[in-house]
Amino acid sequence: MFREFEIVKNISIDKDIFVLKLKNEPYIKGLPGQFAMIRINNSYDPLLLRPFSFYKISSDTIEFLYQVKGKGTYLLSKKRERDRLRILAPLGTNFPLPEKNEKITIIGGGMGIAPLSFLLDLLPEGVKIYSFIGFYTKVSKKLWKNFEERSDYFLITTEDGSIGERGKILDFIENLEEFNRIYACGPISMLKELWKRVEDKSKLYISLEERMGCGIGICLGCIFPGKERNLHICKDGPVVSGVEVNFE
Amino acid sequence: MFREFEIVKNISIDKDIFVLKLKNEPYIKGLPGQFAMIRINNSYDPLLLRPFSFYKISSDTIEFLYQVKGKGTYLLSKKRERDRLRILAPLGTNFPLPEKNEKITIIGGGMGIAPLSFLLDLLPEGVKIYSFIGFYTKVSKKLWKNFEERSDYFLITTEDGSIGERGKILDFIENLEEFNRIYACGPISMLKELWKRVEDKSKLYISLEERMGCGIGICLGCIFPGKERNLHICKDGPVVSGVEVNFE
Amino acid sequence: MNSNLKIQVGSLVFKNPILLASGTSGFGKEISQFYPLEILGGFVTKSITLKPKKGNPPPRIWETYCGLLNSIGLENPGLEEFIYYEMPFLEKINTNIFVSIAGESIKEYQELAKNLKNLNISGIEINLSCPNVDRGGIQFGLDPDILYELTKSIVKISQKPVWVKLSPEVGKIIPVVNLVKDAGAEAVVIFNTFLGLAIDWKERKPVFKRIFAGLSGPAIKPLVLRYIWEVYEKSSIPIIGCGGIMEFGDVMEYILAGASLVEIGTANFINPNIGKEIILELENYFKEERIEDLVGLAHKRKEVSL
Amino acid sequence: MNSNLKIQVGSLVFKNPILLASGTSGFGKEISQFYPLEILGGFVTKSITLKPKKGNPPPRIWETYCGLLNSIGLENPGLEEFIYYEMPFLEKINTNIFVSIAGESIKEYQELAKNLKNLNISGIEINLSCPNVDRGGIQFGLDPDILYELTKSIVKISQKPVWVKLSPEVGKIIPVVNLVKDAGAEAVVIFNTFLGLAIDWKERKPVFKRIFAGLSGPAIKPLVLRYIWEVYEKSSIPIIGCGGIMEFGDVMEYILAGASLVEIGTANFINPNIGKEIILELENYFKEERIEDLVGLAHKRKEVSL
Ligand SMILES: Cc1cc2nc3c(=O)[nH]c(=O)nc-3n(C[C@H](O)[C@H](O)[C@H](O)COP(=O)(O)OP(=O)(O)OC[C@H]3O[C@@H](n4cnc5c(N)ncnc54)[C@H](O)[C@@H]3O)c2cc1C
Ligand SMILES: Cc1cc2nc3c(=O)[nH]c(=O)nc-3n(C[C@H](O)[C@H](O)[C@H](O)COP(=O)(O)OP(=O)(O)OC[C@H]3O[C@@H](n4cnc5c(N)ncnc54)[C@H](O)[C@@H]3O)c2cc1C
Ligand SMILES: Cc1cc2nc3c(=O)[nH]c(=O)nc-3n(C[C@H](O)[C@H](O)[C@H](O)COP(=O)(O)O)c2cc1C
Ligand SMILES: Cc1cc2nc3c(=O)[nH]c(=O)nc-3n(C[C@H](O)[C@H](O)[C@H](O)COP(=O)(O)O)c2cc1C
Ligand code: FES
Ligand code: FES
Repeated sequence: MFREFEIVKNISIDKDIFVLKLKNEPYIKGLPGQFAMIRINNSYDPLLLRPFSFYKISSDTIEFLYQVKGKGTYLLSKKRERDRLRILAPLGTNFPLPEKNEKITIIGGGMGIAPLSFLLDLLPEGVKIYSFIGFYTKVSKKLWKNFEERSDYFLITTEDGSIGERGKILDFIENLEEFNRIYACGPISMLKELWKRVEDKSKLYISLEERMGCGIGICLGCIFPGKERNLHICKDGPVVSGVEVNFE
Repeated sequence: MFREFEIVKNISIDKDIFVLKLKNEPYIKGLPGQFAMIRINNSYDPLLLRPFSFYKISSDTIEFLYQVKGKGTYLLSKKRERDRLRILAPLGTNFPLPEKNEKITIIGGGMGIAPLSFLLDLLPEGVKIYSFIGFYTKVSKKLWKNFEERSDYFLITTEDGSIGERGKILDFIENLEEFNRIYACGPISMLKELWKRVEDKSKLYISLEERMGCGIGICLGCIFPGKERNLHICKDGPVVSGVEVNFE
Repeated sequence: MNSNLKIQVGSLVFKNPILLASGTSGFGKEISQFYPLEILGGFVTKSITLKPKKGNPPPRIWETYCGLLNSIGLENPGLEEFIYYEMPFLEKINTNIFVSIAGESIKEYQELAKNLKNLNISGIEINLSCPNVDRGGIQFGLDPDILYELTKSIVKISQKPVWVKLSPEVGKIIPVVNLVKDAGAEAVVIFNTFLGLAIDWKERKPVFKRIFAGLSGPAIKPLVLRYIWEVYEKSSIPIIGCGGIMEFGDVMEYILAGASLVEIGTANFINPNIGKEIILELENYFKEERIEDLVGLAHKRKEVSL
Repeated sequence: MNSNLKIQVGSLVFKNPILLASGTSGFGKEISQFYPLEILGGFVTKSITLKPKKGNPPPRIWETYCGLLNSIGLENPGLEEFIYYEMPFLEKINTNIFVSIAGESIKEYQELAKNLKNLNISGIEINLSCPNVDRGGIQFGLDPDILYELTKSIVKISQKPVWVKLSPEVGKIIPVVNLVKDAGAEAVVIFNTFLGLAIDWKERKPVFKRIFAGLSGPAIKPLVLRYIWEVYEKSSIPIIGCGGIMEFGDVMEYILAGASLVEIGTANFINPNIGKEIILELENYFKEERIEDLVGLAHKRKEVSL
């Protein structure tokens, strides 16, 4: 489960946003929503592995979509093809796939689109897909092409209006009850608002984020207040059902 | 003085032995015996810069010859062309060049050959050169070709006899007094024995090693007992005259 | 298995000196997906309390240079769930299992010991050093009277080997380890985490709600080693070293400085295989020598030339 | 120069909060080849003693994970040489120069202070915390009576601002800083190095001849910050923070936790330009705000929700 992979490419597709592509060898079978812990450096600074959701997996390659945030992602962005990375994967829960003919919506904010794009890749035919994705400002079309192409309905917003509609993505979704399933990933504030707006919380699947120490359930660092009990995002999540969490 | 250089190549030329070649831009003018402090990682583990003697400098490139010893040199060996390294250089004292027509000897042990090879490159014509270099075991000819080619007399030894004469290099040098200057770099035990054997210590120039904290004289870590006072190898050395040191 | 790695501490024999530290591998199930826990010298459980404990609110961890600050706050399922859901798994592992206990009062510690008495475990590690809770924990470890009484009564009640895990906050350590020894503990565990603090400077506030948190990881190794050295010089109680062990060489430093066993903590997060990997390296290194003979060896090899 | 960076500590004004720490930049000449020292808020000299001191035998330094152990042993040219060879250079630098003094007896400290009295320096930093010498140093810092008397007499003799540099070995720090304040010091410097140890496991012996050495560098930052926080909460003496500052963000952490000034030590070895680089970042960041207003700000922003 903790093995070394070779980088095929690691390129910037937008300001501070990169796609990391690894040779899928040794072979990993990961599902949408699941993630990998990546050891960035062959040293102890940075100390911890960093979590990233699967963005795309084929029999040949594994892809991640990531944004440079701090030291770890900065150093990651400097890696090049043929460099090797140790990766702990696959980890965590996945988005359950819908049945044929269901009507679903996919709601993504910022880098939260990564696991959702992977979900799109694997949806069975016949599913009616409504995609809503929001960014702070203009991003490259490379980031949302997959959503536009695969969705029956597609809407993009930016907070500054530089592309798509101006505003927050949730303001453009009127009726949430019409969907059989709602898939979401993005900033916690977005997830919270969404959770509050969805009546039947069992339809809602959200992917959570919290700082992770280990990714496998041994540090108890990745806590999220659950309905009944503490959720540990790396094990009980990152994908949880709306009924499991408690945003109050 | 502390600037970034691009790696042209970094290749193994023997077991655990590498040549690191940098683009000489910004331009450094370094002399034989002087050294550079190299920042290995863009992180604080390893924490300190690592010292390496100049192996060769041209207007286009700077070369180092190094052996993988621990974490720092291991990580250095993983760097590749187009990677960039921050380097503090040139630092320390250099081997004073002989006058034309002098008869000199160059005595190197192990990686100690690096600065001596650079010295050979810069010797004025007409100098009579006797080179003696010793290794523990067989090494690639790439390491000693320069010595063989440029010297009037050349001897190589290995402790296990796998190449050249079997034994320690100093055992094969009979008369040290015949030389106008003696240049040496290598293990401390070799330097000590040499120092004891040379009567006129002002003819002797040796390059010393000690763990370095800073390379520029501010940490006082690189102490070597001098005759009159403490020597700080990074500033008073690495090249010191035989009269300055005290091996008793 | 290499018998040169065998080592006795108090009344117990360990097949090698490598244990996993409390709170850094839960109750063993996760790590057992990476390697069989029975290859370990021993395993220390996450500290358990009498009642279930929810622990502290997020954020609970924060990275520092070569270090990890944590404020988990002893989240654990409590004694009862531990016995029903975790013991059956632990019981079957063929190595020394230590249950770490933490309480808010002497009585709670005693209650825990009573209930563990009949379980198939090797011993009890008393956690007197958790920096992340309000009551009990570290304060107990700093009060010599409580420390002594508590240890003594747990030894008596449990009738099993007892280890006491100390905090670097103890300060002068020799009187403390001597107390612990007199009270009947078979070993001291040096250390739990160091008190540390981080500021989220972009947010301009302390990272943790409880302000202070516990520092672990490679950063602390030289600090802990200093105490290992001192305790080995001046006391005769066996030492379990813990703090910043990442690699084989770190284990060697601890052993040579005087630790009989070591516990690996934070390193499990960075590499869940680390226990196994270090044991393999030990097996390789100790082909001819016995590890027992290296415990504290560096003390005989100091050249004091001041 | 950005006047938002200006800050007053005791009777002195600093153009910015960045100083270089004692023993990590000698007497300034080397670093001045990288940038003009006058851009610094201040400069603290290598500790000087009455007589020249050869310091400890090699090895003197050893790297640990994100840390540096040193056992320099106060090598310095002594008071006389300092005055003749180093002061003329230092005197000309247009910033606050502090001379760090260390002695083996109270009398030596006093003698040093007497001789510095007429020099053109801003103040004296009393080094009561060097872990690498036999007499004086750390022991003095741990004895409350000596600490008080010593500080008081230096304040009196020197008639200049006096700072006292403490060791993390002090343990309970509040009584100590209060003593120092009562004795008339204008600020405390928190901290000198931590006591640490390393074993050269291949050689199977302690790395250093003196066994223990002083740990500095990024590894210790969270440990020092914890004390900065505590002293700011519970005492009113101005704090000079020191320990593990590598980057701009580290300075921010210290300031927000309560330090008025910071001293950069080990980072000078890793990047001799670091002082300049951090000052440039500060100038950039403090376009609108005054750094003074951020000192200790994180204390107002803690949400204690336990
Ligand atoms: C399950 C999971 C999946 C993720 N998938 C992706 C992904 O596909 N693409 C992507 O770009 N990012 C993803 N993230 C976030 C990513 O892990 C962090 O951005 C990254 O760890 C930051 O590391 P750093 O060293 O660059 O930043 P640091 O210097 O450690 O921190 C910089 C900033 O990032 C935030 N941050 C740090 N760690 C985390 C974390 N674990 N979770 C959330 N925020 C964090 C900090 O609060 C801080 O503001 C995911 C996180 C989780 C938990
Ligand atoms: C002025 C000077 C010039 C040098 N030139 C060269 C050179 O041209 N080529 C080359 O291969 N090496 C050279 N060295 C030695 C080189 O600096 C060390 O081998 C290197 O720093 C080891 O780093 P590491 O992290 O790999 O090893 P570490 O893990 O730090 O140590 C591994 C081993 O290397 C030894 N070592 C570590 N640092 C030093 C040091 N500063 N000096 C001597 N031994 C050390 C240690 O004692 C230990 O045994 C030079 C050293 C000095 C002081
Ligand atoms: C996330 C985390 C949780 C911990 N929980 C406990 C605990 O429950 N009980 C305990 O005695 N020690 C606990 N510790 C301390 C470790 O057992 C160990 O003493 C400390 O981390 C130092 O070792 P290390 O540097 O190898 O991690 C915890 C440490 C961490 C990092
Ligand atoms: C090599 C070295 C030499 C030092 N010498 C002195 C000294 O002479 N006087 C002193 O007060 N502190 C001395 N110190 C301590 C530093 O000033 C500083 O307090 C300590 O290193 C912590 O800061 P840092 O982590 O930024 O290095 C020295 C530190 C190092 C690393
Ligand atoms: S990240 Fe460690 S328990 Fe989830
Ligand atoms: S390496 Fe720092 S003084 Fe020489």
